[in-house]
Amino acid sequence: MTDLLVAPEDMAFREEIRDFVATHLEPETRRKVSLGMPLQREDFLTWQRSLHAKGWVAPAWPAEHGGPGWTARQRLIADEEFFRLHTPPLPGFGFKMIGPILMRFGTPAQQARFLPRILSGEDWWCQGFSEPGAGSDLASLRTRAVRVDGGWKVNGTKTWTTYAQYANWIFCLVRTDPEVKKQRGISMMLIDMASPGLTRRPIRLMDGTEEVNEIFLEDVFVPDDLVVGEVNQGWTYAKALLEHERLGIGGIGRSKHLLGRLEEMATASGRGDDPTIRKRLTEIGIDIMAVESTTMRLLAASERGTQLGAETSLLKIRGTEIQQALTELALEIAGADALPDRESGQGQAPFEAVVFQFLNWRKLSIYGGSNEIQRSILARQVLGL
Amino acid sequence: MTDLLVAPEDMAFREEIRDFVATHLEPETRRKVSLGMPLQREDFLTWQRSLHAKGWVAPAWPAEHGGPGWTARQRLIADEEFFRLHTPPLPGFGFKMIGPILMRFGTPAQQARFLPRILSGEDWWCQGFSEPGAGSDLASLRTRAVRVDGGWKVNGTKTWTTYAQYANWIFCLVRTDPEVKKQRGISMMLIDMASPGLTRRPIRLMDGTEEVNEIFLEDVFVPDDLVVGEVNQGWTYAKALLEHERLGIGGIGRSKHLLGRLEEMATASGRGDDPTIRKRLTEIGIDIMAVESTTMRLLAASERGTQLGAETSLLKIRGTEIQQALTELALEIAGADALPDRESGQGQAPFEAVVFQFLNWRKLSIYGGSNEIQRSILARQVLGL
Amino acid sequence: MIRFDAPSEEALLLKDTAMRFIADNYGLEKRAAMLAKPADAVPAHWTEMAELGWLAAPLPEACGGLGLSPTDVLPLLEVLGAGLILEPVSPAILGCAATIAAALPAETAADLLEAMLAGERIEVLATGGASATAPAVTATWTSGSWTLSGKAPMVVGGAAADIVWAVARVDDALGLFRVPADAVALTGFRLFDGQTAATVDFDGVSCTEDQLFPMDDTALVRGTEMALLARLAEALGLIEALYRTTLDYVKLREQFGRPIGAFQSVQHRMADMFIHCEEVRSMVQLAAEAMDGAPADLRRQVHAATWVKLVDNGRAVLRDAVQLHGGMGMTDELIVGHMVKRLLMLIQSGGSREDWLSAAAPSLHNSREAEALHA
Amino acid sequence: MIRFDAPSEEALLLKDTAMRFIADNYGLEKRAAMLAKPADAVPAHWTEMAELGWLAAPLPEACGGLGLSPTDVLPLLEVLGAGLILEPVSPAILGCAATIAAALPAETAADLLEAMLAGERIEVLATGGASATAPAVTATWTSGSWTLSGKAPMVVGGAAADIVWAVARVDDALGLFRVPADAVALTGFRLFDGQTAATVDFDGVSCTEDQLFPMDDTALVRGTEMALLARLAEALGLIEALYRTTLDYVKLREQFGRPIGAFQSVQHRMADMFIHCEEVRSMVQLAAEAMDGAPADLRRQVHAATWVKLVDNGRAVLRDAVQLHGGMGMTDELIVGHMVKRLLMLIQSGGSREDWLSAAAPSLHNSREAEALHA
Repeated sequence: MTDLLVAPEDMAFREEIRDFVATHLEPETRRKVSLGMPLQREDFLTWQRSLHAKGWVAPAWPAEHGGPGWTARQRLIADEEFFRLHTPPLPGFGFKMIGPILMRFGTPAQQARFLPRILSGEDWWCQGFSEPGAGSDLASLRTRAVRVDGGWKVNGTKTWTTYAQYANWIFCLVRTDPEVKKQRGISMMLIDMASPGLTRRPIRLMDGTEEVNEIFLEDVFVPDDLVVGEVNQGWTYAKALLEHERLGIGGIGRSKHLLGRLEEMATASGRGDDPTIRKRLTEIGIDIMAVESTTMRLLAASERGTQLGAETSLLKIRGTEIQQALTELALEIAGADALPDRESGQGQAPFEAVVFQFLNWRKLSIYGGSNEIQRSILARQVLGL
Repeated sequence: MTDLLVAPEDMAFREEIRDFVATHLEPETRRKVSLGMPLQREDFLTWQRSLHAKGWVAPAWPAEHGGPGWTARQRLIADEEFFRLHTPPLPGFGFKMIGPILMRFGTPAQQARFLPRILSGEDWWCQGFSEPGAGSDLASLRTRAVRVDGGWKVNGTKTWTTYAQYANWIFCLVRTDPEVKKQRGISMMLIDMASPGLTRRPIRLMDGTEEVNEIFLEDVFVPDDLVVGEVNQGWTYAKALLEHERLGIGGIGRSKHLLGRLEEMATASGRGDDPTIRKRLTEIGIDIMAVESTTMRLLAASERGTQLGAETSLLKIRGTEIQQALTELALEIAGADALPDRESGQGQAPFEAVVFQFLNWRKLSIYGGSNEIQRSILARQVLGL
Repeated sequence: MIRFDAPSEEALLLKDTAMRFIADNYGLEKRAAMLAKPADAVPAHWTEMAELGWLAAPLPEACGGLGLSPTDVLPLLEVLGAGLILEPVSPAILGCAATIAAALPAETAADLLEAMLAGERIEVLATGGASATAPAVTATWTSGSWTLSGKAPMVVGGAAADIVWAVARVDDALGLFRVPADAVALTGFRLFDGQTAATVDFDGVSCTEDQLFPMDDTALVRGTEMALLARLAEALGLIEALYRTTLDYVKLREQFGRPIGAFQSVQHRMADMFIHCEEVRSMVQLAAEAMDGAPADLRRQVHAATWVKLVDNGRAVLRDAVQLHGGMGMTDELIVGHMVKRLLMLIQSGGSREDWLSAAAPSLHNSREAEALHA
Repeated sequence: MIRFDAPSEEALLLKDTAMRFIADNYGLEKRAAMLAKPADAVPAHWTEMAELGWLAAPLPEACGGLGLSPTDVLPLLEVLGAGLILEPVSPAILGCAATIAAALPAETAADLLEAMLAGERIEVLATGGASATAPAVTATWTSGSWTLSGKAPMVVGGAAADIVWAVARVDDALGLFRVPADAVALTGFRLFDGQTAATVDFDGVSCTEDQLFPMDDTALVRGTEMALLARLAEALGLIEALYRTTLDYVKLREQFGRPIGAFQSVQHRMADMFIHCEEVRSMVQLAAEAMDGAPADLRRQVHAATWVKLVDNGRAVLRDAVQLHGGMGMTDELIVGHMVKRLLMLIQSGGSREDWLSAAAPSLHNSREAEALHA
């Protein structure tokens, strides 16, 4: 399948990626990723530094800001190979979110100060959008900033802040004008995690990890030069961001990686030839093929100049459904071998992380706009309902 | 399973039903029913007269009106046996709908005039509720009756009128007070199908049958003594009707009958041992067991005096989902053997009626309150949402 | 290499012409009149379809065709599928003519196909056995002529055929016999969607040496795959038409005081219907591009995977199209019911989903490759 | 005969007591403190649970139990499951003690179980092999004593056991060895839901003649079925608790200016969750009543069918419970995540759904009977 979709010139590109990964990825990191185990800060940063040295760390960035100058097709290929070869999935808050926003809306000074440090890993960014009681409904957020001399004083609580424990910067949406309607009067601010008044509480998830956090802001001072673009326009910037780089949203590499792991798992459990398991693996393989060919079809249309809109939501919906179906099939394959707690020392590879991944990946249909919201977006923006 | 749920005394009852069917049901009628083929008026009436002679034609009617005096449990058993033994499913418009309404809300004269003729088959009733543009949303109906000397003059159109071509009477909901809010100002009237001004147009369905009709009412005169109960209270009577006899709504007998037929079909197609087919048959068998045990559990609660409410909607939802899943599995078993048109003479039993039944049974999730409406009813009335 | 290129100008032109033709000639009433005729009546518009170039479109230029690529034939076939035509374009052209074009030298094929491409004849292919390489018909050589035996119980589009081409076992090889319809026992009938088919009984039919043409597996595979692609394209057209028709309906139809498309559960189901369409479109395009761009085994896998998607998504779309139309969706009076039957017919014609699933199975996801790298 | 009778007064009393006990002792904080202890720590409330009669409830009166029927034990077990208790009531009582009660003469069983029913000891059963009748442990007689060999890798509830009963192969028969925990190599650990388990290594353990008790298939089947019923009941309790918790949540949680339970797609999903619960309740009650009312093969079928329903509906309920709670459903801070893990653990403990489906297969629907009548 993959080969079907790749031109000879792309095949050479694919080989280059593979060679690089083979020589640069630490075996222990690869093992953790291949089992779906949690990663530490250094696991990410070591890999990031290798990519940075090669000039590959920010595939979608223009060359002027330090990107590799890849085409959309090459980005998809790289994305797939990185997943398939079990490289750490670098969190996108710097590369895919605040970086592109600063390129488009930031001042030259902000760009010069922050962009290089995103690439090098000196800065780790986290995202302060969600609040308790305002998950997918961002417009109802309640964190407030009031004008003070030379800047703003911010009060409020942010939640679901992924990897805030590793971050030294956070970009936040805050309400700067309480008088206007919900989506207006919101600004985007860049906040140093070391600011006085900023504290963090880890949120323990049911899978045992502490990936996400609550961030409390009490009279946190934000100088004027750390407001992005214009005051009260933050919602516009956030929306532009959400439309960025949507073609990779189907997570084809992630799905293929897990499908391959399930094959190994079926063999290890002695059920490699079980017709029911084989049938489900094939069905999910076909589902992946449908998302992959849809991605390539939309990519081709985009290369011909068609402006892609909300139809890419379908890639998010189907991609995450496939990934969750895979974690559920893993449960079926592992059966009672999945029972020991991940930290009990009694679990056996490749089954030890099956429950962890099933629980952890429930998030896929919740975050980034829940799948229900994606369906509503499709209905409204594409179907005109 | 069945035996698990039946006490010894019920077993004797079951035997009695079986013996009766064995001696009274015409073989040709049984063949048509077992293949899911359409039935003619006489097919129904012949069977009805046999049941009537035995006193079994209206299982749910009290003895004073000519019912057999069966318990709710016996009614379920009889229902299951009748389906399983391929007896014609007598349309319920007389027995289950207008009959019970007249017992509860009709005048003694109406009862004396109509009830015996429902039992004997002299009268065949059809139902005039739905209208073009008002299917599940009955409250928005537009057929109007205006006061004239000695009665009412009715104008409007009714649709989805099942077996109107066989009927000599129709009970209609009509608007008698256009000034009040939607559900109010509606009356229930009994209308002779031979009335001047009443015409019928058959609606051809995509399965090739003409089961349903449109009924046009142009200045049709309805005398006062053919209004049910009080004027403007028709909606109340219709609602009472919809709650009547809900425990049989899961159609367990119908599902078991079709499941058995699919087993035969799988054998006939040489796929009797195909693990995928066997697996689906077992899964649907389990689903039927769940609906059957839920029916029996609710029945037991009802026998202990618990008032059943809207929770019986779950029997309708799951029962029809099961029946539709069965018709879909039949398509999978029949494959290309299902291609010839039912009337082409080229189809082979048991595959000739597979497509017909798949198409015809799409109605199960549409009529009697669509499954979407049933879910909304559950959410509102049982879950309090 | 699969590029998902846009259709050519020529393909879009054919498509536009087809849409106008369908609008003019295939209203439900006109179609009902055609359906009222016997199954073996000559179909109404065969000659016009030839004049419009539809019959020649998918065939190589050397055989008298227009030489459109499989990808470029898709738009036309989608319109013809959604248009519910009763003429046997797919079986006669993509099934029969494409097989002949693949099996015979171009000049011979051109001669033999000329009358059909001119709209003067209908010719169909009887394969009919348990598998393509185990045909239902057998030929034996006795005293200077071939005698055929065997029966093809389901030759789609064959009710009004003038010529039936039989794929036959000739000793240990395959052969193609060109048999006039009046030489066989042919019984025409309708399928449940209104299209015609025939049972063809070859028992005792005698053929001369020059009615036999050489045939090999490759040609048979090509013809089979083109016929499959035609059904996939028709089904895609129907799925999209059902989606659009249903979308229009939920915007117009009011219940409880507002369009049913304003209800969230309807919106989410329509979103799923949209997704089902898009997936089938991607897969069918992939299957078409694979025809000239992929090795045989990969092509077979992609085709099987596409068929499985068609079965799953197609069934879901037709279920929801009926359900969201409510009672109206059950009638013969709206187009939706007719489209549902045609789509269902196409799905059923493929036989067991399980067999397609098995054919789609091997190493779809390059896991062995990944393992090799992993090690 | 299955009657779906209401639970007895006694059963309801036990249930009410249990609900109060859970409310007082099993808040998330208290439970977190229990979880912070080592897996082999003595569980917090074992003695109280004995005093409350929970340990004695399902056992025959002749063995020192309260003699509740399987149906009457359901309400208690549902509460304990939904209450997320960490004490091994199900494995020690329904798994181990019920097996002993079925295998041994009542008086012997009463003597042996007395300490456990008083809350002074925890005793568990190690079956552990590929099937119940092919146990993992084998005993051989050498110079006046039995020597055991074999390993039970997953003895649920066994981390703090005082006695491990081993189902062992003794020559060609089964036997039951009563082995003090300090005589074996026992490693306690936690399952992913926080409950404890142990691996027990019997290799080289020496037993005297009076540690061996007779055992037959019937007793083992009874014990296995009681243990299965316990897991079904706990799972039912959890499914209903997840449904209720989620229902409460969607009524309270506001998004886009109104409770999310006001959105139609949420309403329809909640209706499905309700249906899933009701189906599991019916099936589990059926499975319980079948314990004393059905022949062995029908009982086995009903139990297998019930387990399949539990897997399908349980997975659907836990998926939707998390999804409808949104991000909050992912955390360790609401009860929902803990209930999801416990339910998932119960489902996983049954192994492959396919095996249960096969066990549920034969003639569920009396089709042969119908055919016979039909003929």
